[in-house]
Amino acid sequence: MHAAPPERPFCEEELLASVIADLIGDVRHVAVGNASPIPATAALLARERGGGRPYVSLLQSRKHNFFTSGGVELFDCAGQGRIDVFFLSGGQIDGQGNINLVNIGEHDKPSVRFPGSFGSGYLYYVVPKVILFRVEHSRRTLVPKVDFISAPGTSPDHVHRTGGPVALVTNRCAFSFDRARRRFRLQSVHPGHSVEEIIAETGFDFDCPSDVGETPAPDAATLQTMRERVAPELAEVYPRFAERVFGIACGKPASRAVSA
Amino acid sequence: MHAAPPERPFCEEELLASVIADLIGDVRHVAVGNASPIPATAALLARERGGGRPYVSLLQSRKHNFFTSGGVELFDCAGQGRIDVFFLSGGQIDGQGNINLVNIGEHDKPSVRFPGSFGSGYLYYVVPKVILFRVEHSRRTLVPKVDFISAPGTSPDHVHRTGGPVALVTNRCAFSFDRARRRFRLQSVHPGHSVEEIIAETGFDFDCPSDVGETPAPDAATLQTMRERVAPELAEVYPRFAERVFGIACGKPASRAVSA
Amino acid sequence: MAAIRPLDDALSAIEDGCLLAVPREVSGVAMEATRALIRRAVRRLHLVTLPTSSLQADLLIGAGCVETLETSAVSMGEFGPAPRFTAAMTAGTLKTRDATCPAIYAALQAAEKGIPFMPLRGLIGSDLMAHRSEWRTIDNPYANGDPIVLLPAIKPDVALFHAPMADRDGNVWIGRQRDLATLAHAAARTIVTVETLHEGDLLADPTLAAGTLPGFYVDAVAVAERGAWPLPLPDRYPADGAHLAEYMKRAATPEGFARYLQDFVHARRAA
Amino acid sequence: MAAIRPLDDALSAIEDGCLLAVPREVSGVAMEATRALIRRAVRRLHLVTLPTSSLQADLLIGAGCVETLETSAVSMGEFGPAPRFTAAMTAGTLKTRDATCPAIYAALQAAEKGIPFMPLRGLIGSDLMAHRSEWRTIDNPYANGDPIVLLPAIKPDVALFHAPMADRDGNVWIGRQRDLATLAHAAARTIVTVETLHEGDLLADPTLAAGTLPGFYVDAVAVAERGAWPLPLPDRYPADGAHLAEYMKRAATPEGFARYLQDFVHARRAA
Repeated sequence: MHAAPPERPFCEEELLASVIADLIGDVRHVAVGNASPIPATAALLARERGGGRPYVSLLQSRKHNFFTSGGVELFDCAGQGRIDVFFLSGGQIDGQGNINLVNIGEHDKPSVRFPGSFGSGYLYYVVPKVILFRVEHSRRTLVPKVDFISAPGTSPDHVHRTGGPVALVTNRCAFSFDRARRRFRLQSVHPGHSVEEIIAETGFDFDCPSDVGETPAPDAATLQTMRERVAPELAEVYPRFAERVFGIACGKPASRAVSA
Repeated sequence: MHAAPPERPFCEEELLASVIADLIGDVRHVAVGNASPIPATAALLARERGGGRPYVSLLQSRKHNFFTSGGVELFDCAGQGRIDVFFLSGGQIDGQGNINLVNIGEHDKPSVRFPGSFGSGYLYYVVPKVILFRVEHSRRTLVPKVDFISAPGTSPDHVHRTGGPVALVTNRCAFSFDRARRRFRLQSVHPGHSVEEIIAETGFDFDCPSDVGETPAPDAATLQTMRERVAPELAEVYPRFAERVFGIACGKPASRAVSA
Repeated sequence: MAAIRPLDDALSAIEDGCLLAVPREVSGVAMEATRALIRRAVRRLHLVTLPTSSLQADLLIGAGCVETLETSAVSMGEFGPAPRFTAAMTAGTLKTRDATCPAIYAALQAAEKGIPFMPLRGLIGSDLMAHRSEWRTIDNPYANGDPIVLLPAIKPDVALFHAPMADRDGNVWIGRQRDLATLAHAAARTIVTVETLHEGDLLADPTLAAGTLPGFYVDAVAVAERGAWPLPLPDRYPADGAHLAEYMKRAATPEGFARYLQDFVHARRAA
Repeated sequence: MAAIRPLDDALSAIEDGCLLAVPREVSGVAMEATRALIRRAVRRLHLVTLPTSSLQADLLIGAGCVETLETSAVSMGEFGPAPRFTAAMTAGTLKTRDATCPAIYAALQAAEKGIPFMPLRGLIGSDLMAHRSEWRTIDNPYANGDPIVLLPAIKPDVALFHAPMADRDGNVWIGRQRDLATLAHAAARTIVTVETLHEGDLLADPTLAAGTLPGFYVDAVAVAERGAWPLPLPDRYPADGAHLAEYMKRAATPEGFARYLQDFVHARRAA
């Protein structure tokens, strides 16, 4: 096993995975939906660091997916309180944490149609820590008010809700979500980005502490774990991603340089 | 294959199975619960006569039981309308078709306790043809009013009910059940028994036509089918019964005489 | 109960206007059967996907077979948005009943259990609710002031899917893909295509029986080797990525999609 | 997640007063574990049977372990009524919550799905309803004047059952006995005894995986060879009819039952 050379830079995907791994924290079970390579990287990274905890279910994987009772088992499992962390995204996300996976414009004849709400209309309510993840941070994606609420960020107190958003991670920054105040708060700015840029590129209001810091870069141990232990596991489910980001082909660690 | 000698008498179990097989009629699917050897004989007899129709599920059998989704599948299957005939019994049965599988006396400290209601509190409502079967025909079992209603014979019109009793077969006679009038009607008297005896031994009122006939004895073809084709199948599930009634041991047709 | 039949014959129960339920990509999608339906020009389907779909819904929509689509999502996954679904939606020519995954499971499980509705957490305050007047909110009778949504049963006329194998009695080995059992239990009729026929009784061996849908629920079985192509069949073959990329390229325009149908759907009839 | 542990250690989660859920005879009953619980003199169990029981409930009741029994039936089948259950009932020393089979399935499935209740047809007008104030009747909102019963979820503290095999990750092969998955999904903790350990990963092979309960749901596994004895384990061994007949003879009286416990429960500790 070759150690990562210290001069090897980290790429954006590695930074985001590292940020998300920190957000996952010490939990029992993280589930990752389809087409989510960066959250999957983060979950596997958290597992490597935790010596096998949390248990990670990659829904697209044969190997990292224990479900044997059909697709409903994921939702039943969440309903049982056995999924602690899940990831959601949105074609639009607004400042109240509402997410839109359906359409822009009129519902019956929209100007833009997204694939659909998937499990969000349920999982957003019952998974304690939902981490919102949207790489593209722009006024197009982060809007004042979503056109269609696939799932709301918060619910009135009398509505059964054991889960909801805890954070939103983009290519520019990480927000935390304050459920009581129903608002995002800028938590850290990724290296190379600025608070001013984030204000300019965000379509919704958010809390912006005066002392907001820079997102910590992944340390050498984190990068080594990701590249040497996580990347080969990822290659089963996200071969293109594993190759592009980590230079992994055919499930084997790569020897060639990784472009950052 | 040896033909049944014409002088060979039929026994009570054969008569009852023959009566029940006639009641089953032309249906798609008959399910038979646990500890019901005579109904099981009847169902398999109906299937042999029908050239494979109805499909017969013997819930106690490995072979004659397709269920692969656990015990709930029987009830789901009934809820889907895929079970046409089922058999129920009762520690007590009353003249309104109510059945009692729970207790006699007070519920919390009964004088007699039966095993419990099994699936009756559901299946009696949703299986179109429920055939009640109770060998012991006495004022102890056939009562004016059951002490505990595990499942009622009829329901008010506004209650969803796609099923219910069609008949009651005992060791003395066969009753039909008139759902509109919520009463039994004496349908036929088994050979060797009389209407007077039945009135004397029945704890509830029932309709008794003046021209009630004798239950037809199983014909030679029926007896032959039961003894040669049904009995060996039965032996898997009811080995003691198959041996006692049909002289079957180890799943093979017997050559010794059957005591009637 | 099932008979082994030629594909077109097996599909005869799927009539114009019927409520057709199909599984998600990973469970086993009957793509060869889908092409046969398009060749037959089935129309006005009410298509329910358990709970999502990819190429199957996109093809049926593009070919004009679908009137109403009930789904939690249609997407070509890593290949991007489903082109004909997206085009039909933005043109306003397709009615959708947008759902969330567990709502479709719950509604089909209600049919499976013969109950008129199933409760589900979540949903309250979403615009999914706003567009579904048949999803009712009641007060949970076991708590104070606790609203919960009830979803009415979905009872498909026909369920259609693809599986690795079936035996002569129509027992179908579905393995872990238990969504397929839910579909078959919920639907009035079930049509299955399989890779191969299994000689022997799938229910006789306890290990195989554990993953077997009884033929009792199956109305017709047709053999269609590589019948999920170009989609994957779990544990058997992967998706044909090159073909899906080609599809994405062609289906980006109505003309390209028409050529795709000509080359890969209609032309295969003669083959 | 599961560790392979000695039997008594594995059973430590079953504390006095806990809501313990167990399967019907045909699904795999953990009889060796039941004897260990009686040796440990567990008390005040709320025992839920999915949906019926035979020797297991009768032994636990006779040994004074059960305060409340929730069941659709306790019976020794062809051997006759369950003697200690019947004696306790007629003596008025056992509380029962009489149910009908699908009601117990529905209540456990509600817990499995994380919903507060499940609807079920039937029940209306029965005395089962009359004794269960927690079973509520509502008007089906999808019809006019159509009452339907709601059953609140049953959430067991512990599920306990016996299965043919488990692997080192605690994955348990249950085959067609999917009741066991329902129990494990619904319960906060699950304890499983198995005939043997399987070398290798039960989830790795698609055929075995189809009948496997993931170790994710299993808190402890103990090996107990012939652990269902004298009850049957489906596809493995039949019931020990001679022993059950002996049980029926002895358990007909309190004294005979005490001798049975001495000979077949307590004496086995030393063995």
